[in-house]
Amino acid sequence: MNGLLVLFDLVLLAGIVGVAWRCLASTDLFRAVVLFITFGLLLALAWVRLEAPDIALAEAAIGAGITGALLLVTLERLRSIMAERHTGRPHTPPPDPTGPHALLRALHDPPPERRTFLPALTFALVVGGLLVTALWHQPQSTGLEPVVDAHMDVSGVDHPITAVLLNFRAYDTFLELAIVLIALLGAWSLGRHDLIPARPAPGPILPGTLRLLVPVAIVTGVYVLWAGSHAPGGAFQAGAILGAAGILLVLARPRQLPMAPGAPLRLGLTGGVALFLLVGLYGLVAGHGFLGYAEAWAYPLIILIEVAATLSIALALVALFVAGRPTGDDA
Amino acid sequence: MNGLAETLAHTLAPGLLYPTAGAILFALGLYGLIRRHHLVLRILALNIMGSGVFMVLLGVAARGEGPPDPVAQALTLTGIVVAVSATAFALALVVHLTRLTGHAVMLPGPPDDDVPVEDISRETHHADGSPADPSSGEDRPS
Amino acid sequence: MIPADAELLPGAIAGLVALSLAVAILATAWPRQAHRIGLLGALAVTAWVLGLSALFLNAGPDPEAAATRVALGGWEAPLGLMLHLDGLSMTLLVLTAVVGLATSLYSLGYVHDRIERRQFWPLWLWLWAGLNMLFLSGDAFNLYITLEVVSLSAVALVAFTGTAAAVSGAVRYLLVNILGSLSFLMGVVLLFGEHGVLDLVLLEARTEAGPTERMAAVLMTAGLMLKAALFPLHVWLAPAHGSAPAPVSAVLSGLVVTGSFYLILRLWMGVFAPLATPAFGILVGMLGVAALVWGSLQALRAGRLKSIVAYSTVAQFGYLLVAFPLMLVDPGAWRVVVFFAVVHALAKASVFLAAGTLQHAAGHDRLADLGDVLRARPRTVFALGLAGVSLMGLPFTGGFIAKYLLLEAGLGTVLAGSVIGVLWVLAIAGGGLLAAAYILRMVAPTFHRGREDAGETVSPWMDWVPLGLATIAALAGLAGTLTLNTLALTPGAP
Amino acid sequence: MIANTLTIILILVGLVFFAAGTAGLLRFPDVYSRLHALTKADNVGLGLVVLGLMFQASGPADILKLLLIWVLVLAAGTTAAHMVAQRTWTHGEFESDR
Repeated sequence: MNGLLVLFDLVLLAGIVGVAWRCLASTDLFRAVVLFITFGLLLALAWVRLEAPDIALAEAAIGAGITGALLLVTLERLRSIMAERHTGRPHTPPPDPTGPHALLRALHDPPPERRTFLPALTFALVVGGLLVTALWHQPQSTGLEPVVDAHMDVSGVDHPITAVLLNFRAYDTFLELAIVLIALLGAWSLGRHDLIPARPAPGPILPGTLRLLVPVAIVTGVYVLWAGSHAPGGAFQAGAILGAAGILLVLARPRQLPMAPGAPLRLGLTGGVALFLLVGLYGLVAGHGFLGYAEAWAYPLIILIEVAATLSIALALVALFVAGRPTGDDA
Repeated sequence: MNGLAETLAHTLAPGLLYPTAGAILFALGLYGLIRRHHLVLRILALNIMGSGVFMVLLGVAARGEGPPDPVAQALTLTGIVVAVSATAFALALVVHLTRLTGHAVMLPGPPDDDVPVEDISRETHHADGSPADPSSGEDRPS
Repeated sequence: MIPADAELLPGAIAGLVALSLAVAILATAWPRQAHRIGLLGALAVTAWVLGLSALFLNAGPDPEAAATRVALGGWEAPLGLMLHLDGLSMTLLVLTAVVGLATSLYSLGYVHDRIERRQFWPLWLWLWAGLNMLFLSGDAFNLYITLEVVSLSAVALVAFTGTAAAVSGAVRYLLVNILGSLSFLMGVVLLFGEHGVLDLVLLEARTEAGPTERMAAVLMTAGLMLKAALFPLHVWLAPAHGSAPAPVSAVLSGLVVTGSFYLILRLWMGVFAPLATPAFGILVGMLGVAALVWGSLQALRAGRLKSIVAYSTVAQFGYLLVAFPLMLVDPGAWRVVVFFAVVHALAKASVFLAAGTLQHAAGHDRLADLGDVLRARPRTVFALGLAGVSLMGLPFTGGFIAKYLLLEAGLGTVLAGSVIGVLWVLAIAGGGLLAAAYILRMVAPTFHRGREDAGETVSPWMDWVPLGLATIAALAGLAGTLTLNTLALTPGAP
Repeated sequence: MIANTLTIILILVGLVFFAAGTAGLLRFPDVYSRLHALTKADNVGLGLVVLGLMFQASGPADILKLLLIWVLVLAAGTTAAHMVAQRTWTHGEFESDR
């Protein structure tokens, strides 16, 4: 049995490294992106094997799902930009007159130059080799598991990862929400040009399926959020599921998106961090320290923060997918 | 012979096997980052490097007896969200760069920084994504 | 010693974090009023930092007990996260507040377009909050998160004008930053795997010179060197700093780069202290000399005012690297290095702000055609010159004291019998001469005969703030003793 | 014992369908026939695997969840296949299919 497990490990890891290699070696960007999504799904399997179901859930939803959607829509945007440039300026000759796909140049990367091969290989081998050496010399330390375990009964929740994320190391989680927001502010600061390129109407099938799937996604998201207090799940996974549902809705609209008005959208986006800050300040004033909770209040406060965080993350992920800043913003 | 089997069993334990694979992914991403020029591929390479770091972290957390370290898992979760945020922002920048210059390739070597820059303090400038003067800002078109 | 101060300190530290975050969140939620929120917030944060420093100096006369650690949420390390305030972080917080306030006031005039304003202020306030949190963080993983807050908002600020040069500089800057962060994170993961803790103080107690520490040191230092643009990992700096709007360049060159340097110093004085050997010091010192020479030559060649300033950052940070071998001989020298970094940040920020004013007036910053505006704007030129003099290290400026102390430390190395010390002395002295050359290059057109043309009108903020900041940089010499004494309140450091 | 045997047999048969579908994906010449191989084989294959797992379920709730998974995958797979086919119809073969 143990031998079979080792075999599984080896096959899985070989697959992961192989897919990553094919992804980075590919000259066609579409192929690279599809391989990257595969890579994310294989990683989720690896996380399950390492007894990290929370991370597997997050990897599948965020790492493979949302990142994959972002990459694919980026390729679609690059394609449409290039097509526009080439049809819009008839004087510019296509760079590669031999192929009909010349205007898709933005979606191709020529094979790397030969001269970078040896230096890059040497560098990567040295870094990898040193890393492996250092890792093989490490002791079998138990990490912080016993410490977390000893404090679980005062954390307010029953799931250790949620306890770490929203109680013991809540400050990290707070800043993480801030980072999502900053990335969105950065994308918005580039302008409000980025409507999704016009596509033919998707026909009745996609909207029909969504009518079935979106309610299921919402129920699943709420369940995952609620489950986070005692089982794998939590705000980030739930936010990613709801965000994915939102992205699907965006995709099902054939052309123009109804842009969300600026003010409510901003309020929803900052709700997560704002609530976190208020709870943190309350802790500071009440004498539990910044971001601290009274033991009796820990559970309701954690749930409250998680609900706000879920909504903010879902909104931010959809907004990052749409990428342009809301129209009302510039009024 | 027995010693060899023991070493093998030790080496193939998930607490060592997965960190090793993580280190390989890290190095592989680094290799791709150096060799590929298209910005989307470079972003993919950085993501693969990041996954390598997470694999080391989770592998290290799974070492030893007993349940895996929840702190390491929480850190990984945080790391994944940070990675997707940075990726989304980077992709938005790449789309914008392509819109302005017509390519999404970061050319090797130091760029020509004697190109004058637009001064937002001076003109009435609307960041609607249209290049102010298409001829002035081209970043060394290939 | 007033005991009440020591009791107030933890609350004041957490309060600073909360206040800077609150200002940033408020500006994000209400972008229409972002500039007003930003101005009030800048004043409030500066006042809070000054109050905090008064508390800190009153509370901690004993260097070994001067670090105040705040357990967030009441959870002590290793379970929870600790904020950490000592003389080093206090100094840099005050520096950030001074430069931050100056930049905020300048931006009132500089970013006047109402739509630009809504993009600029929230990002700038996030960057400032990120820097404050970076200097206060005492946990390895939390450092990674705060580094990401700083770098993402910094990249967004570089890109937000949306021009091709800015976006291309920003993309490069972002990729470099992500790579640096990942490298740093890998080092954190290695340390965590070996020792099972993330708190810097606990890590420091457990580290010795093993393979994990060596590899982690390489990864984390290389990652931070990338972010700090320390030679030879500096290629991205000039495009990003040179093409950003002036207040952003000032903050990037003055504060963000200093933040990464602060972390390198903190790690090498704490966790990686057992690894510092003379050979390592000499290697780093050599890199510093190379940076000094290369950056200065590029600054002498560059055609644009802001490019000159950006390359001078590469050169000036060479000094910081040259100081590493000195620190190994004279452990107390690190305080001089930090003092130098502080003076550099003040002077560099005011040079960038002055350059922004000139660029605004002239509509470009090509040095060759800038003479008319330079001649007509003596106040800005005086700010440029005054800050430049500080960068060069002429007598009676903050820069002079810093370089003098560095030189003294270098001579001490020579006297201690080290031959290579001669190289450090030559580099420190020669670097000053090179700096003089490229700074004179910036102001030289003023003294040529020619037309005077004030160019576009300039808001009073843009006119006066560079001068004020340059004056502070020049007068920083007067605060030298205070700074060095504050820095002495860093436990564990020599 | 019988339940275990049934589970093993059903999952093995399901895997055969997966293998056939994958072979079709790799060997068939154009997008439409690949989709045909993939969707049909995967739907039956997954159905058999789900059926096999039902014998291991601890209660009706588990069985319901497994069924739900199958139905949702069917719905998503059908839609995705439809969209891929539609895109191919309007845009031609994908760039990466040479």
